[in-house]
Amino acid sequence: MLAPVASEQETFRKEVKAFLKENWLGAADRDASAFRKKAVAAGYVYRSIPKIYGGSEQAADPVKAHIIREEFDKVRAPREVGGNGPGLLAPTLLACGEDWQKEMFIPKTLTGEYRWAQGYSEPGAGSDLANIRTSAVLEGDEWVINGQKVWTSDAHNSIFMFILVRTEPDAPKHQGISYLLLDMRQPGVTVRPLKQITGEAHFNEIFLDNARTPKNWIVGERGKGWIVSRTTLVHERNTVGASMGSDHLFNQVLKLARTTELNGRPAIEDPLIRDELGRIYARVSAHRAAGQHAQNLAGAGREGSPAAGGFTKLYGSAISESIGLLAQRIMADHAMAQPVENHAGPGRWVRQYLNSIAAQLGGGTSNMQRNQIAERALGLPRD
Amino acid sequence: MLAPVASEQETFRKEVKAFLKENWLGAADRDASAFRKKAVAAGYVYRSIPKIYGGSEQAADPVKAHIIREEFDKVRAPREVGGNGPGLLAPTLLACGEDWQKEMFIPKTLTGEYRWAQGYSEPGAGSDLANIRTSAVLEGDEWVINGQKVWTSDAHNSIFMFILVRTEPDAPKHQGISYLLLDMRQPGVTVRPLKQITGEAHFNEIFLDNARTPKNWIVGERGKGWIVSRTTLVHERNTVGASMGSDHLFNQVLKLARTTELNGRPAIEDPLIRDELGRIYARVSAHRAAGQHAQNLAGAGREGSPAAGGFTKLYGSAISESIGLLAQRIMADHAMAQPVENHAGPGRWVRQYLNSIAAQLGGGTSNMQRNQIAERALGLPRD
Amino acid sequence: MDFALSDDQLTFIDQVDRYLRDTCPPDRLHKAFDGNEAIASEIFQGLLELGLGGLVAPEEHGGLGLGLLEAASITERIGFAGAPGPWVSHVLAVLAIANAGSDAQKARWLPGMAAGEIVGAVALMEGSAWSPEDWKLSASPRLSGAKDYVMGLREAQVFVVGLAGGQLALVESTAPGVSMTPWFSTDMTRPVGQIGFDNVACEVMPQAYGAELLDAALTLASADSHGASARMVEDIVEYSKTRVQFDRPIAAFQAVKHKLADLATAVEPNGPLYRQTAAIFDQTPDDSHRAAALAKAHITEVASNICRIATESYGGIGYTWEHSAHIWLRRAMFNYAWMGTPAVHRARAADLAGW
Amino acid sequence: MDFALSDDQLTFIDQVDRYLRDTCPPDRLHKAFDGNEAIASEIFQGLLELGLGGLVAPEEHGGLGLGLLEAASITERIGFAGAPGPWVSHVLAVLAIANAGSDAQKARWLPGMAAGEIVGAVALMEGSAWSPEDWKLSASPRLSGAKDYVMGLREAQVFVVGLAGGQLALVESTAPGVSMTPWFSTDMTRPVGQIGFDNVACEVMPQAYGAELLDAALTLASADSHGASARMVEDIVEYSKTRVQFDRPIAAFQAVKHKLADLATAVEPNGPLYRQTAAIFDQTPDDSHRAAALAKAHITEVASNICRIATESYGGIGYTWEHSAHIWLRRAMFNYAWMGTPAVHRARAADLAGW
Repeated sequence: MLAPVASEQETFRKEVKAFLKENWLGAADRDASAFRKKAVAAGYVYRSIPKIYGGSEQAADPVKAHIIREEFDKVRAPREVGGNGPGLLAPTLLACGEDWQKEMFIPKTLTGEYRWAQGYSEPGAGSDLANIRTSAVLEGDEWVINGQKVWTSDAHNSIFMFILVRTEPDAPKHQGISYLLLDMRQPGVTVRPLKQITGEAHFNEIFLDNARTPKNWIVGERGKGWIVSRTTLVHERNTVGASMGSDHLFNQVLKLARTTELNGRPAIEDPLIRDELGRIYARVSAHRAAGQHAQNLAGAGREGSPAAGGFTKLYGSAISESIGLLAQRIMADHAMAQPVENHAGPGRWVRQYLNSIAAQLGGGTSNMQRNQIAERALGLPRD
Repeated sequence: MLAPVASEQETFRKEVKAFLKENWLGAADRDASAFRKKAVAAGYVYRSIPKIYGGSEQAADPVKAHIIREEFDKVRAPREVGGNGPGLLAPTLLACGEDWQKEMFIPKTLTGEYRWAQGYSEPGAGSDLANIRTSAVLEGDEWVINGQKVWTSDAHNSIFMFILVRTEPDAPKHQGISYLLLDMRQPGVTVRPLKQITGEAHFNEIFLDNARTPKNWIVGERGKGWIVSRTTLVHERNTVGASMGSDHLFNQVLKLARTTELNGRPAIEDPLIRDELGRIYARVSAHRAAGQHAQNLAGAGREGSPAAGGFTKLYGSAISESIGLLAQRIMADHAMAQPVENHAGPGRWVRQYLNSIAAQLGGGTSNMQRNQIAERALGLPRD
Repeated sequence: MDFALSDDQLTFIDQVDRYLRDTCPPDRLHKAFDGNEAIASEIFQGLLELGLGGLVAPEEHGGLGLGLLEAASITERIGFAGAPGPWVSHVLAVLAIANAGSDAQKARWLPGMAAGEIVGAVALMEGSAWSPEDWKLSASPRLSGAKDYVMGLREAQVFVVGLAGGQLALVESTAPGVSMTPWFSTDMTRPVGQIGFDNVACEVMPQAYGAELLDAALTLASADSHGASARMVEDIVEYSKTRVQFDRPIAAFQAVKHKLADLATAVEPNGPLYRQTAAIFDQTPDDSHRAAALAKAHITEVASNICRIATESYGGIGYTWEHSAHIWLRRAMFNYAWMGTPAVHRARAADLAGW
Repeated sequence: MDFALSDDQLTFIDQVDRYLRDTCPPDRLHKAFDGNEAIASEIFQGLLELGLGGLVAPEEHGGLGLGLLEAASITERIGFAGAPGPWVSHVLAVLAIANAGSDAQKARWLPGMAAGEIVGAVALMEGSAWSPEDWKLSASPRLSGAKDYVMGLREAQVFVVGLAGGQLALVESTAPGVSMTPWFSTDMTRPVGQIGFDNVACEVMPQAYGAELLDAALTLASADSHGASARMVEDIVEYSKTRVQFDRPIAAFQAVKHKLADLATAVEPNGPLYRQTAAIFDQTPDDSHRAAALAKAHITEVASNICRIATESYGGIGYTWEHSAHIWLRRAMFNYAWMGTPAVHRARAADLAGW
C-alpha cells in the first residue's frame, strides 16, 4: 500500500549528483557565476523564472526543488544568488511588474549584479506594516520620497531598493500605499547601520530626504502597493525545509554541550542538560518530520494546512528560544565574559543567546503568526 | 534600623498559646462549640463581627489574625465554622443587610446551625457572572424564582442559600440583578450532585422551579445585587496566608517523591525530579515570603499592591499546576491504575493531578486574574 | 523517507473514521467509559470486523499484510475517537505472532485474530519494568509470576507474554493457573489489570522479538496520544467559537485565540513525527529504537499537556464527569505512563544517539 | 520573620533612588555602558559618598552599621537603575573585612571605604569554581595564582581574595606581582576580568568567612537581578501603553496585556523573597546557606527570563543596541552565572534541605 513515488525521486537525485560531479569543482572553484549559468541551463536554479529573464523555467515541483537544495548544499555548490533580489523582488516583478521592468531588472538581479534592499518597516510601522508614513509625491515625471525606513536588510551592499510608500494620504490605510523601485545612489538617500543588541550591524536605517525615482518605477498600480507587497511576503514563508535552521542550531548546541565543562565534566553528561537536549531534539525531529510531510504532500499534489507557514515559523521560533536558554545553562560562567572579543569558546554563545531573541521578531512576530494560525487554520474570529 | 514590631507580636502569640493550653483538650475534645464560645469570648474568632451578633468585635489586625490561625492550626483547635456562611454571607449581611436580617441569620450561622449554599454560577454565566438568567418575579409578598445554578458548593449540607437572580430583565446586565436569601427546604428546589472529573462530588447543580422566598429576604436594594455580591468576592480574595495551600501541597508531593520508587530508587534521588522539586519549592518560598510581606505591610498599616489578591491567586494556581505535573512524573506507571480504589499509594495522586486542573477555575479563572492585575496594578486599558 | 499516506490508505482510514463516528458518539462513549461492557465490546468487535483484526498479519494467514505505518495511522483515529477496547494490545499481539511465531503458531492464531474471532493481548510490564531487558519471567518450562498493566484482560483469549531476554510466550486465557485481577483504571476506555501465572503451560515463540515489540508499542502509544490531543484541540476550538461570555464567543478574546493557536502548533507536527517513526520501523529498522523512544517521549508528553490545557480551557464544564474532556485526558495520561515515561525514553534516546 | 522596611529605611532608599534618577538617566547610562569610564566612575563614587560606602561597616569605623537587609534593598535599587560600578563587590569587601578582619585590618581599611575614599572588591571565583570548598589559592605565605570574573578590577584599591578552606586575604592593588586583565564583558555596566598574583604579599584575615560571604554574594546578586527585572517590567508596561499599532496601544491587545500581567506576577514575590533571605542572614544565620542558595537559584533565573521576554516584547526596537533593554538583560545574564548558576544552587538547596 506504500506509494511508489520514491523511485522517481531517486532517479532525479542521481541526475543532480551527476551534474554536480561533472560541473562543480568544489570550494576551489571561485567562479560561481560560470557554474550558475550551467545550473540554470540544467534547470536546477531559478526554476520559477522564465528563460527570457535568465531563469530556467521549470514546472513547479517542490520535491525536486528540495532535492536540488539538499544535493547542492552537500557539496557546497552555489545555488541562487542570495539577498532580497532573487527571493523577493523577482517574484513580485514577475507577478505584478511591467514587461520592461522585468527585462530591465530581473536578469541582472539573478546574476547578482543588481542587489536590492527591502524598504518596508518604519519606526511606527512594525507588525502594523500598513501604518507606514514615508510619503511619495509625484512632481512632474518623478516621485519625491520623504521618510524613514528601519530594519532594511542588506542596504549597504545594495544599489536598488524596493520600497513601500504612502502616495494617497487620504485613502484608507491599506489603500494609500504604492510599491516603488529606487536607485539608492543619490544624495537623498542616507544609509545608517543599525547596531543590534549583539553589537553587530546586519541591518540599516534609511533616511529619505527628497529622494527621487522615475514616475514609471512603480510596480502595480498606484495605491495597490499593499497587495503587491503581499506577493513577496508569501515567498518569505516557504514551509518546506524551514526546519533546516532548527537542525543546524541544534547541532551547534549539541557541540557546545560536548565541548564545555559543567561542574567538572562535559555538560552533555549532566542529566538535566541531557534531558533538555533530548526535549529539544524531539521538537527538532518533529519540525523536520512536519517539513518532510509538507514536501510529501506537495510531491503528491495535495494541499497542506492553510497556516503551515505560520505553524513552522512559530514552532521554529520556540525551538530557537529553547536553544538559547539551554546554551545559557551550559555556558554558565562563560556567559559573563570572554577573555577576548570573538573568542571561539563557549562565550561566543552569548551572541547566540541574544540573537535567539530575534527569532521572535524576524518575518512577523509570533503574535502575528498566532493570529494567522487561529484565523486561517482554526477558523477563529479576526481581531 | 529594624522595626521593633517583633516583640509585640511575640507577646500576643504567647497569650494565644496559653489560652489554647488551658482551653483546648486536643482532638479528644468533641465539643467544638463549647470551645468556640470561649474563643469568641477571648477575642480569637469571629473578630470582625459585632458582639451582638455573636462575634468578638476586635479591631482589624491581620497580623494577630494570622498568629491566631497559626497557633490554632498547630494544635488543630477549631476556629470559625467552615462553609459559605461565616466567610461569605455574614460579612455581606454586615455590610449590606437590614438589622433584622443580621439578627435573624448571623448568630446561628456562626454556630454552624445555619449552613449556606452559594448560588452564583450558571451554565451560561461562568467568568461572565453578570450574565445570569435565573429570574425572580415578585408575586404578592413573595419572590418566585426559576432557573438553574451550578457549582453551588455545600448545597447538600445547607438549609439556606444566598443567590443572585435577575429581577429587572430590561435593565443593563449588571443593574438587573438582586441578591436574595432562600430557604432550600421547599419543593421548588432540587439539588443534584455534580460529579467532578475525579469522580467525587463536592458541588451541586440546583434547579429552581417556582421556588419561593419572602419579599423582604433581599439583601441590599432591588437591582443592586451585583454590587452586594462584590462585597463577598473581596472576602474570597484574602491575600495573607494564601500561600498555605501551596506549602501544604508541596509537602505532599515531597512525601510522594520520598516514598515512591522511580527507576529503582527513591524518586527524590532522581536529578530531574530533584531539580523540579527545588524549582517549585523556590516558588512556594517566594509565595510564602510575599504573603509574609503582605502581613508585614498590613501590620504596619501600609498599603500593598492593589492587585495583591490576583497576584497571589495566579501564582498559587501555577504552583498547583506544576505540582500536578511533577506528581505525574513521579507516579509514572502508578498513574495508569491502582490495585484498589482509594488505595493510599502513589496512584491516589491521579486525583491530585486532576484536581489541580481546578486550580485554574476556582474563584475566578486565571485570565480574569490577569485582567485584574493588568488593569489595577499595571494601569493597562480595560478589555 | 516518504511516509505520506497513499490514496488507498486514506480511503481505508476514512472508512474507519466513519465507522467510529457512527458507533462511538459521545453518549455511547460515556456509557462505555462508565463501565457498560456491552457497548465497549460492540464498538471494539466492529473495528476488528472491518478487517482491522489482521491489519498487520500476513495475507497468507488471512491478514492485510500491512505495516506499522498503517497500524499507527489507524491507531491515531481510534485515539481521536476515544474508542474503547484493547486495540493497541491486540495489534501488538498480532505483530508479535506474525514476526516471532513459528509457522504452526501463526497458523493456529493469526487467521482467527484476523477474522476478529480471537482477541489477542500483550502482557509485558512487570511492575514498572517496561524494558525487555528488565523482564524477569521465564518459561522453564512452565510459567509462574505476574504481568501488570495488561490491557485486554477481559477480552483476550490469547496473551503474548514477555520473558527474560526479550523472548515471548503464548498463553491461553483459559489455561489452568491463569488468574486475572482487574484494577481501578485511570483510562476507563481501556482498563488494565494484573494477569497472574501459577505454573501455567505456555509456548515460547522462536524469535526473541521483545525489543522490536517495544518499539511498536511506543509508536502506537504515540499515535493514540496524538489522536487524543488532536481531538481535544478540535473540540475546544469548536467550543470556543460557540461559548459566549461577555457578549462574544470566547474565541474572540485574544488570550483564548492565541492559546488555541499554540495548542494547534504543538499538535501539528506530531502526526508526521509518529508516522515517520512507524515508517522507520517498517523500512529501516536499524534506526527504530531511537526513533521510537524519542517519539514516545515527545508525543505522549506533549499530548498529555495539551489535553490538560484544553480541559482547563473549558472552564467549569470541562471539570465535570459528564463532559468528555477527561476521557481523552485520561487516555493521554495512560499513554504517558505506559511502557515507560517520557523521561526514561528521553534518556534512552540520548544514549542511543551516542551523546 | 519581619523583613518589612521601616520608615527610616524607606526614606534612605528614596534618597538613593532620587540620586540614581538624577545621575543615571538613559543617556548617561548608555555612555557608561559604551565605555565612558568618567561617567561610570562619577555615578559610582557619588553612591559611595551618599554614605553607602560604609553601609555594612560598624559605626566605630565610620560606617552605618547596617545589615544585609539594607544592603540588599539598596542593591535592588541600583539594579533597577542599571547603575554602573562594582557596588556589589565593594559591599562584599566591606562585609568581609568587618566580619573576618582583625581589629588592625578593620581600622586600616574600613574608615576609608566608608568615606568613599577607598574602593574594595572581592576576588572569589577560580575559573567556574564559585564555592569556598573549591577555592585552591593559598597564602603560604605569599600568594600566587589567579582569580576570575572579578568585578571592580579597575576601581578597587584593595581586594578580598578567597583562599582554600574559606579563608580570606587582603591584597592591595598596587602590591608588586599583582596583574589585571580586563575581559570582554557581557554586562558592560560592571565589567569583569582576571586578577593575577605572582608571589604577592598579602594579609590573611583571622576568620574563615568564605561561606558567609558566599551567602551574602548570592543574596546581593538576587537583589540586583530583582531590581533589573522590575525595571524591565515597569518600562515595557509603559511602552505598551504608548506604542500604537493597528490604531490602538499594544497594551490593549489581550495577548500583550496578559503577558505583562504574567511578567508582573513573576516579579512580584521576588522582592519579599530576597529581603527575607537577607533578613535570615542578619537574624538567623543558621538557615542562611539554604535560603541564599534557593533565592539565587530562583530569582536570578526568573529575572533573566523576564528580562528576555520583556526585551522580545518591544519588537524590533528592543533588539537594537541603542535601546536600553539589553543593558538590564545583560545585567541579569551576569547575575544568573556569577557565583554559580541556578541549577547548581538548586541542587545545593535540595541537599541542604536534607531531601
